[in-house]
Amino acid sequence: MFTEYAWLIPFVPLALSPIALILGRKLPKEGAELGILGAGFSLILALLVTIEYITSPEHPASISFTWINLIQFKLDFLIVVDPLSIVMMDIVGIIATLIMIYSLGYMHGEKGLARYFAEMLLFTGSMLTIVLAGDLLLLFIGWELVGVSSYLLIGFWYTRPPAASAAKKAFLTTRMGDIFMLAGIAYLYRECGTLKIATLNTTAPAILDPKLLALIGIFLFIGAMGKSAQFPLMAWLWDAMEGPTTVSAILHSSTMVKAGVYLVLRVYPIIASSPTALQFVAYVGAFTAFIAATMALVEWDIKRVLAYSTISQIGYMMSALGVGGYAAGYLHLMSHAFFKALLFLCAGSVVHMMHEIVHDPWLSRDMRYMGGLYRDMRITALTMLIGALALAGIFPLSGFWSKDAVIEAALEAHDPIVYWLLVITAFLTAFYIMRLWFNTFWGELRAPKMLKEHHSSEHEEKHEHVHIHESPPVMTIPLVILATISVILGIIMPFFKESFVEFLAGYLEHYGIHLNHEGIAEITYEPLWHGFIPESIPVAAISLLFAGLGMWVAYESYVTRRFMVDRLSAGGLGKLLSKVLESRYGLDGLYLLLSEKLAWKCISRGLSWVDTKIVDGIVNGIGRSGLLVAKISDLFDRLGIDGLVNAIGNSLKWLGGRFRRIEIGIIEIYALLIALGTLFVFIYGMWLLGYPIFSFPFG
Amino acid sequence: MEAFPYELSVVLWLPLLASPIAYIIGTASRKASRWFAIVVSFIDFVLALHLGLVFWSSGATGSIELQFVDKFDWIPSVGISYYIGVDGFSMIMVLLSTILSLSAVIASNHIHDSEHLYYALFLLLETSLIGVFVSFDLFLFYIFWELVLVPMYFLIAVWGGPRRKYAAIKFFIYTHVGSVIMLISFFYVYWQAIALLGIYTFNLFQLIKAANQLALTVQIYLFIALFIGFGIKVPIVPFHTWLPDAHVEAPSPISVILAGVLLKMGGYGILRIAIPMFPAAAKFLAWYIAIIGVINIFYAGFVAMWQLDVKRLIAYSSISHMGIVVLGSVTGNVLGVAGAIYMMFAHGLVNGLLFLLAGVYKHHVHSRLIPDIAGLTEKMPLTSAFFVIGGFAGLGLPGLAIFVAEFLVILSAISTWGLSIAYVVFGAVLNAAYMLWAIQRIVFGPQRSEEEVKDLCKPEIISFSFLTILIVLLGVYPPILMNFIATPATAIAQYFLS
Amino acid sequence: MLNEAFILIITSVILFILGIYGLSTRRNALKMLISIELLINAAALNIITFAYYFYSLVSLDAQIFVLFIIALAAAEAAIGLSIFLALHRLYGVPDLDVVSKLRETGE
Amino acid sequence: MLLPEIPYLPGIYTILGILALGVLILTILDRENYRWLISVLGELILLVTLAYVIDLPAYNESYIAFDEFSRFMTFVFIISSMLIIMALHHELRDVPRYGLAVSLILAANIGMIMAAASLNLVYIVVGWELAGVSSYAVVAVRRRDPLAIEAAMKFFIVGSIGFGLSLFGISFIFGAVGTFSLPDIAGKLANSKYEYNLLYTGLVLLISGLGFKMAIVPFHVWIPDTYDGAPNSIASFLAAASKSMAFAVGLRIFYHGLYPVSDIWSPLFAVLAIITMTYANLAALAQTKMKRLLAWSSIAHAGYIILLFGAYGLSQRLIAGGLFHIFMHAVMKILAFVAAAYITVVIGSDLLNDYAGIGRTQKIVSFFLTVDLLAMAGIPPLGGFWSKYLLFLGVVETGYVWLALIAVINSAISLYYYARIIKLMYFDVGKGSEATVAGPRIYLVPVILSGLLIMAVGIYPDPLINYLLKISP
Repeated sequence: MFTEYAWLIPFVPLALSPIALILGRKLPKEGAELGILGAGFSLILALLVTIEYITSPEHPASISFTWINLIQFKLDFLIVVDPLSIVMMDIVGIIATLIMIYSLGYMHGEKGLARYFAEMLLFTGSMLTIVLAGDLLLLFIGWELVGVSSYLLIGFWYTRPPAASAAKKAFLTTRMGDIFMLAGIAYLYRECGTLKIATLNTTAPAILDPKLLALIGIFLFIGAMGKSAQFPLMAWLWDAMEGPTTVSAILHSSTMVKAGVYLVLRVYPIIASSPTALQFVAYVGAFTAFIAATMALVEWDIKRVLAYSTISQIGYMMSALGVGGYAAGYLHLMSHAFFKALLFLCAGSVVHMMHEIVHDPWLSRDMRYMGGLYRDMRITALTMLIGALALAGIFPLSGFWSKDAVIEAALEAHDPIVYWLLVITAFLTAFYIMRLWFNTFWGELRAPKMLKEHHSSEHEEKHEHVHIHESPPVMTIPLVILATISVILGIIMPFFKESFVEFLAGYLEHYGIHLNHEGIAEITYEPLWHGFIPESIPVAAISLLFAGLGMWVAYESYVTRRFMVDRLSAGGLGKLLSKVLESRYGLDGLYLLLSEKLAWKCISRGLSWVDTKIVDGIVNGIGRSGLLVAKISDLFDRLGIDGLVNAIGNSLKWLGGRFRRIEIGIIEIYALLIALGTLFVFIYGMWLLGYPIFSFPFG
Repeated sequence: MEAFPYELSVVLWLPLLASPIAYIIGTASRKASRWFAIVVSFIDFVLALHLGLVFWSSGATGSIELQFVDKFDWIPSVGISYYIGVDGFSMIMVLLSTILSLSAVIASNHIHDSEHLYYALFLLLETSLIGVFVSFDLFLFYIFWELVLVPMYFLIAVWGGPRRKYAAIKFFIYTHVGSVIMLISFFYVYWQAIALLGIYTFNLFQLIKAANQLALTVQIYLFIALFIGFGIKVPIVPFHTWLPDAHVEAPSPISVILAGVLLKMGGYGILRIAIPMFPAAAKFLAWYIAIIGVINIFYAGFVAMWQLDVKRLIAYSSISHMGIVVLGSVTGNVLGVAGAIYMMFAHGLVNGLLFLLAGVYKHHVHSRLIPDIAGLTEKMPLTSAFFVIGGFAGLGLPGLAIFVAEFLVILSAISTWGLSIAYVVFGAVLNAAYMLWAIQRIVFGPQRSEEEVKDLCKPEIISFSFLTILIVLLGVYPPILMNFIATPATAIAQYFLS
Repeated sequence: MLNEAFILIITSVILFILGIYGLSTRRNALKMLISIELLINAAALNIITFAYYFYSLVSLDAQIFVLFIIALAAAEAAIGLSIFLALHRLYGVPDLDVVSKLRETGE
Repeated sequence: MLLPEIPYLPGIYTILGILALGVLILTILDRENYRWLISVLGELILLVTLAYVIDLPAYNESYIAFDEFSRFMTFVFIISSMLIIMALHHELRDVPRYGLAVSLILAANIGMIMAAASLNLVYIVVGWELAGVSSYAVVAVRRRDPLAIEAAMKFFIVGSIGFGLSLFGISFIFGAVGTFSLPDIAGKLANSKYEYNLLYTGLVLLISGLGFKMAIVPFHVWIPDTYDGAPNSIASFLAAASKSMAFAVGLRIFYHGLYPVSDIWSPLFAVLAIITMTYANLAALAQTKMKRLLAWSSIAHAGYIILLFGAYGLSQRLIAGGLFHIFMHAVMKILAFVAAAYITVVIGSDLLNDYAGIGRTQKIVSFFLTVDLLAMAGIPPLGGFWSKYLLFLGVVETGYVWLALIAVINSAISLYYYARIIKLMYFDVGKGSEATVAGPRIYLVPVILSGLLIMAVGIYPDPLINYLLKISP
């Protein structure tokens, strides 16, 4: 009974968004009510729909609405409730609601809260649209809308130039992916004549030739890459950290950036039917996972570290999907959503605290200024630890299971490249996340010392006596909830995995893709290179080993200081390496080169020069050589309008002048002229008729 | 609901009849003429709306027949008749003209120099614009087409910016040359019609019948002539240079009409006259025209990125959007044609809004250069909000009008030509790039506190919100427009199949 | 026969050319007037010649026409003179009463 | 017929008689203080004549025919004269013998009507010369004005040269065919009973002669000076009425008499037409005085109109268009000249640059002048456009597409010197801007009347076109 109202899930937040924008200011909490109301409503309805679906599954329930109707062609909106969508919508609903509540505390006292909540609602609605979309058109619409809401939210502090340019960068980079996706969609339409995903999933693999299929698959995946910040369309995500932390928590870690993964899950049958596409997905994912993790090693901005880890975790999911680990990918998405949101919110509460100390949005995110917060911010510290361990993949937290599933899938697919990349990444992950945690909560608060060193003295007295305190409950409660979810997920996952796999298997069966009990889809995947994989050793052991190793290195270097990793970067190769890493492999530079230098400075400037000088010039220049356009313009010009060339005008004037001079008004000259005229007519006519001019009629 | 007799004629002639009155009462009191003009264009809008509703409710949207036809001989001795009517396509264009005229006339509260003349000319302009869209006798069409130039020329040349005369003349010459070229091919067809049908007629449908019988080569030449004639209005690169100048110099309400309706005349002509007359040629040239459209999109997009003057920027953006119209109109399937038509309407609204905003900046900040108007978001929150909405509409954000058109056109272009035109999607990024960059420079960034700037005033808020609501509505619920478009679009697309 | 006709026609042509020549060379108004008379009368002579020698006066038209022409020439001369005299008076020729008298007759 | 038949004056003689009577009366009561009476009487006489013109049944003799053609031409003459007399009343206020001027105009009408109606060269020449003589005199009527006198002198000399030329030409034509009656000439030519060289010589001379009155390049030389010197209304009379007569005569002679040898004269006219319109339009671009510009534009229009002969062929639309354009040209020129007279009074100058800003101060006259200029440029939907359109249509119909094209290009060029005046009047600031004091109201009467006529014909030309389509000269 709820299922047919599923369309309300995205619709209500979308509808509330403009209301919040307009009426927000009037409300006591500046629109937060509406925000929580919208998200909460969606969550509740989503849960109801889920329960209804699980209890009485009619597969899959869909609601359709004709959006564009041209007699022969129809484009329909389709809302589908199926295993994919219900899981995702619950995740989104939960996190959205929690973060709306968290924002009450975190954003307290900010200017333009109404705008903030309106944009959050817009995001929630459009994200849910993506989730529930049953046709590519609707999905694309939601896709673009989350893009724009991310743009607006990153640029929430619109007076900060970095925020502004980060917002633009985010939008443009993702859009760069989107248009490939659009092309893919259009191509599917061209070939299959529909945009209904269910239909496409079945027909496209059947009727298209593999090359085209690979092309379309890759196009769609590039869209996913843009949204999910996969290499090379990844550079926007760490800049996106300019937005409020809540925004980073929901958009840029747990939900929006997962849209890419979700898209791949949605159109999996299409991608899976082409080995090339699968390879592409797998390798891009694995590679991204690795380099993002390496970037995180040297970063000091707490939020950016989390951003890198987000990228690299999504890399995990992508590669999992690439090698066929359908369930694994989805599981990792789910668990990651929660613990990453948790991590961000913790970071948020830390940053919130730090801001009171350093009074600077950027310094307050710098880990070099932190340290020793554990003493006064226990809840935050502990919850963050849970998140960190989950991320590091420590038994028995959720991250452990899902990550193992991913690596398991790589193992099953016998792809050493992916396998080793992921395993090494596991080590790196453990290291940088613990590095983050230790630097934040362990040891002494470094802020006063650093400020003395780096900044003028007038700061000092401000920071002397700030007493560090835990964030308000409205912020900590969501932390606790999320932490609990991560833990519980971790505990139940081994048992719950089986049924989850069946759940997905049931869904995938429609499209003729069989999912084995491990949740690995039976697809044809051939690795590029066959190398050594320790088949015999269980994956859990390996990953735990590497993760533990990473944590140990972190502990040694930041707690006991016995072994200083930073010393590596003191000189020689290490220095070079860290430079490379700090400059993020020069990706930002590349972007700058492409966007500003090439597109703007060269092409745009060049073309506008062409436009003003050449195109305009030609048209006016044609005039110079006497074509009608400019002849006329010249006449006007001569008649007093300045600007256009007046060659012809003058010549005409000259002619006119000549003609006029003849009229000097001496009568006998007239007579002469007349005589000549007559003579002319005479002779002309004679010539015309070919007559001898003197021939007398008579005698 | 029923349309009363000659209602369309009333809609057409009401502003013209009102224009001398506006002039006369304007000599008495300036305010009076302004209010009079507002009232008249409002009545006209209401009448047009009523027609639209009748059109909708009477199920005429399903039929290809003209509605509300007023037809009688005017000069039978040379086959000229007064023949006006509307199908879905014309209907929405009439609505667009009336809507934009209304908002433009409301927003011309900054015109203070000899207002009576201004409003008289404005009303004259409105009639001529409507006339272009409703007349199905090519001669009548041509008269209105030319009539548009006269008030437009004066409105730019008298109330324009510093280089107004140059701009006005440039506008006049370009479009005049275009219409002369157009007229020549009209007359050729007219002569052929005399030979083929044995009657003197300017009736569009008769002439189409005659023109279809012409040989392919002849058709191609004539089609090119018509295409240039209309294309200068559209405008197509490289005949576009009149547009930025005209826009920059014209007073903002006039730029609204210019971008909102005038450019549409070109697209309207291509879809209504050029393609139906010479379908074979259209089919033959479709690919090249598509390329021209793509060039429009990219070229104008890149040039727009470099502009510092908001109006210039918007002008180039509309050139780029018009490229989408051109592309869509020759894809030869319903989606494309419908997309093109939809784009005409949507673009009219969006660029109307943007130009009005540029006008606001001009009048409140006394500059249109981006550096000068940057960082006023806190001073003018509403203006900035509208600007952001308009900008996003311009870059084709889903949920706002233009997206629908863009999506349809890209869909149909790719489904017609496949990969060979797939790169057109990059246009979307380009649009986003210059729009967002403009927004970043104008709305975002550090705020200025020193000088006193006031935000929108009542009439502006009214007309802007009006446009915005329409934009959102059309973006969210296309059937409003599609019902009108579907049938004509199908008919036009048919010509490519034949 | 023909020779006479020929001579007469040549004569009238010569008269005509003289007229044109006079008009285009002489500055004196009266001489111009005379040249005009030459033109007109050349035509008259021509007509009557043709009528007499070629068509042997089958119809009276020719004679009537010639008479008309003479009358018209007179009228024309009169107008012309009056204009010239007005001109002379304006450009400072003394005896005004003569001018006015002539004008009187001119009407 | 409704009006009473006048004894002893059958057919067209009624009209001529009435006019002659008018001439007599006006000459008799030509007194300084009867100005109003004279004007009103003149108008009345013309009105009665007009009534008869409209009312008379078609009537045909061997040498004079009051058919639809001559009816229409007469109509044109009378209408123009009526309009002109209204302006004359004020413009000649300094002329003592005002009645003389009016009566001369009536006399000229007699001549013109005769010339337009006759089927016989004799009568044509007589009528023509009658009109010519009266117009010489009427130009000279302001006898204390050296300019006017000089203009008259030039007009006279050149006019009489033209008269002489055409007379000489007619004599040769007579020599070639041996008759003066046009139908007979046609008959003789049709079964080629004629002396070729004589005919040819005659034709050329005749064309040159007609060229003067029609103002064809290179026989146009007198036009600018004369129009410049003469009082505006008189100039408009020359441009409107006597020019129309020239075309009427041309139509009669060439369409009624000499059409069998059209292959000789139509190419001549074609080339003359091209030369005329191009030359005149280019020259007009450089003018600085309104009246001279109007003179040139009327030469250009003559160029369009002689497409009638240049593109001779079996096209009723050609004739209709030609007649239509003759009529329109008359009306437009009257409006322009009278408006110019008014503005000259207001700003005390005839220089175009002094027109600057007149549009703001003298609204009515500049509005109608604008309409008129647009009509002359051929902007739809105004009278001037339809006549041109029909004319060019006819030209294309007779197969001379290139001629039509040249004509179109020319009228495109012409737009720019007309537009220039409009621009001056409305956009620029100058002497005109201060000219706030209203000019003589009576000038506005012909201006408004002809302006309304132009607009009315423009909005609904169909009846007129249909009427013209039935006419054949």
